Amino acid sequence: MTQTLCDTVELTIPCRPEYVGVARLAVLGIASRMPFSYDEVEDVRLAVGEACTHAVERAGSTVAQIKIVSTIDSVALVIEVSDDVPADAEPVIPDEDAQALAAAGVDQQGLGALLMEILVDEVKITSTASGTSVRLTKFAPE
Amino acid sequence: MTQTLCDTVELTIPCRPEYVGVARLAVLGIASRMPFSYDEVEDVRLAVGEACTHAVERAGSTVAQIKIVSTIDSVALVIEVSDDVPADAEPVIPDEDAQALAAAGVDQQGLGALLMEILVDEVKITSTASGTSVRLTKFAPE
Amino acid sequence: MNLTINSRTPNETTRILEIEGEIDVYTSPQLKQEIVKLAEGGVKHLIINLSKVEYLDSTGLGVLIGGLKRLREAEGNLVLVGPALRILRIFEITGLDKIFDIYATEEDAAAKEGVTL
Amino acid sequence: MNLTINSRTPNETTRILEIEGEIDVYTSPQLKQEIVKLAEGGVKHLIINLSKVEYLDSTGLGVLIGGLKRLREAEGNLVLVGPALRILRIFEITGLDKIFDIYATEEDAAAKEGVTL
Ligand SMILES: Nc1ncnc2c1ncn2[C@@H]1O[C@H](COP(=O)(O)OP(=O)(O)O)[C@@H](O)[C@H]1O
Ligand SMILES: Nc1ncnc2c1ncn2[C@@H]1O[C@H](COP(=O)(O)OP(=O)(O)O)[C@@H](O)[C@H]1O
Repeated sequence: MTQTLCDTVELTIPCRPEYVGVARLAVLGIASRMPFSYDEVEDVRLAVGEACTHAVERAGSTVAQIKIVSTIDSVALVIEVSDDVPADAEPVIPDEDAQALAAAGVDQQGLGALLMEILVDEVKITSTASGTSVRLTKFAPE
Repeated sequence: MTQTLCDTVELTIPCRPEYVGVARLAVLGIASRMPFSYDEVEDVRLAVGEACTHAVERAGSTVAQIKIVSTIDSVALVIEVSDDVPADAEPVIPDEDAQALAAAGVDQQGLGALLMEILVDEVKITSTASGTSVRLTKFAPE
Repeated sequence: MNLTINSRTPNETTRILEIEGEIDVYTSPQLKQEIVKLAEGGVKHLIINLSKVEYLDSTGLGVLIGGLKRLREAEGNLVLVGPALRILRIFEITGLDKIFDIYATEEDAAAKEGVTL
Repeated sequence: MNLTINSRTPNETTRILEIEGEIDVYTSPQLKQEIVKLAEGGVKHLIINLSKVEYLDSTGLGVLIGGLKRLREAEGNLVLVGPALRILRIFEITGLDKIFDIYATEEDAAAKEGVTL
């Protein structure tokens, strides 16, 4: 196996709606370090936004943090979004919304997960008692 | 003394020129959480950019990191930019540039420091053998 | 990281909402509140102009779907106008372009929905 | 986080550089290289259009000052055109607006510097 030099960027934000935008802006800068097209950069930004949103919805009003570790090398951008929200926390989505979504044949969480699956090359979700981690991988072109 | 609730955002980037933009983008999002005007947000962004630039120039080609800790409360935004570049490292600014600047009556480092002083309300620089830390404070309006 | 909602009233049961900014987990409650308020106030046709929306996530989609369901139950409709290609793509990859009526311009939307602007 | 430099040649000893993007510690070496190359190639008048520059830091200021000194030594000049208010302010607070000639348009700059566009 050959070794690749890689750069790491770490960001920790409060697990609250108003900070998800900070993560998206940072990821915009990070993804721009890769030979991605404008659309691919946007894809990564949206996928990370969805991972953070999922954490924020599960946290509800409990105090929690989101840690976003990005690893950049010539092969891929790997972004790991981890929270410290207990894995059994249920997303705080108002009932009526969930019902409306279900009636339309979709669920919002499912939408977030679906978007991540489509927008990046690999999604790996790991839940433990102490938190959930979503690892998003987008490979460099070629 | 009254206690104020505060939020903390931590960002760690490689101490290299191409990552300063990531810090600036994140700070844009962070400063937008404060009741700052558009110009004040820009001021903070530029000040943090200067602090990072100073670290990058001192690091030269040595492997180092910059850690940016932002504390947001109702009174002020405090951003601490710390590097692990030994304090005796001299900025790597090409000689001819330094001379040209000196001839014009300015030095580039001095310019960076001057900009920080003007753009935010307080600048505190602490250097130890293990690194330099720049603490920038911008108070909320009123 | 801001959302601005600009509301116009072409007739009593129709509203045009022109949305500017980012619809995400932080801002979508604001949009939801506006839609619920209008629906409860008797609005049946909601034309949502997305041409100035730069970002839309699953919570935003959720709010739009919730509004759609509400208005269709009231025998009205919630239609979308002028999303940028990037935003349209989000509807396409989630299959929601088949659930929503999406038009290029407000005039198109009004004509097809049979409301006068 | 990109810098684009667009170069035009109104006459043999004059160049207009239209710069787009951010001039910072990452991109300013690229601008410096371009200025040095032109100065060494005999260019005496450099008109730098900053109207599409969104960000300028102390390293960018350093590069501009270096170029200014070089060209003035060659009995030429490096002048700046059309900075946004935000960028102009950086020259003002550092006092560099007194060192550089700053014009509103390329035509103004050419007229005052006595070069034909
Ligand atoms: N946006 C998301 N970010 C992280 N994890 C998610 C997200 N959406 C769903 N998950 C997790 O992925 C798993 C499957 O979710 P989902 O696709 O909603 O399941 P289902 O298809 O059964 O409704 C669950 O553990 C859920 O918590
Ligand atoms: N942009 C900067 N960021 C952080 N520290 C800086 C910056 N510029 C200067 N300093 C530090 O501040 C101190 C004074 O710098 P400077 O103002 O350049 O000194 P002088 O005015 O004597 O040239 C030095 O320790 C220098 O390393």
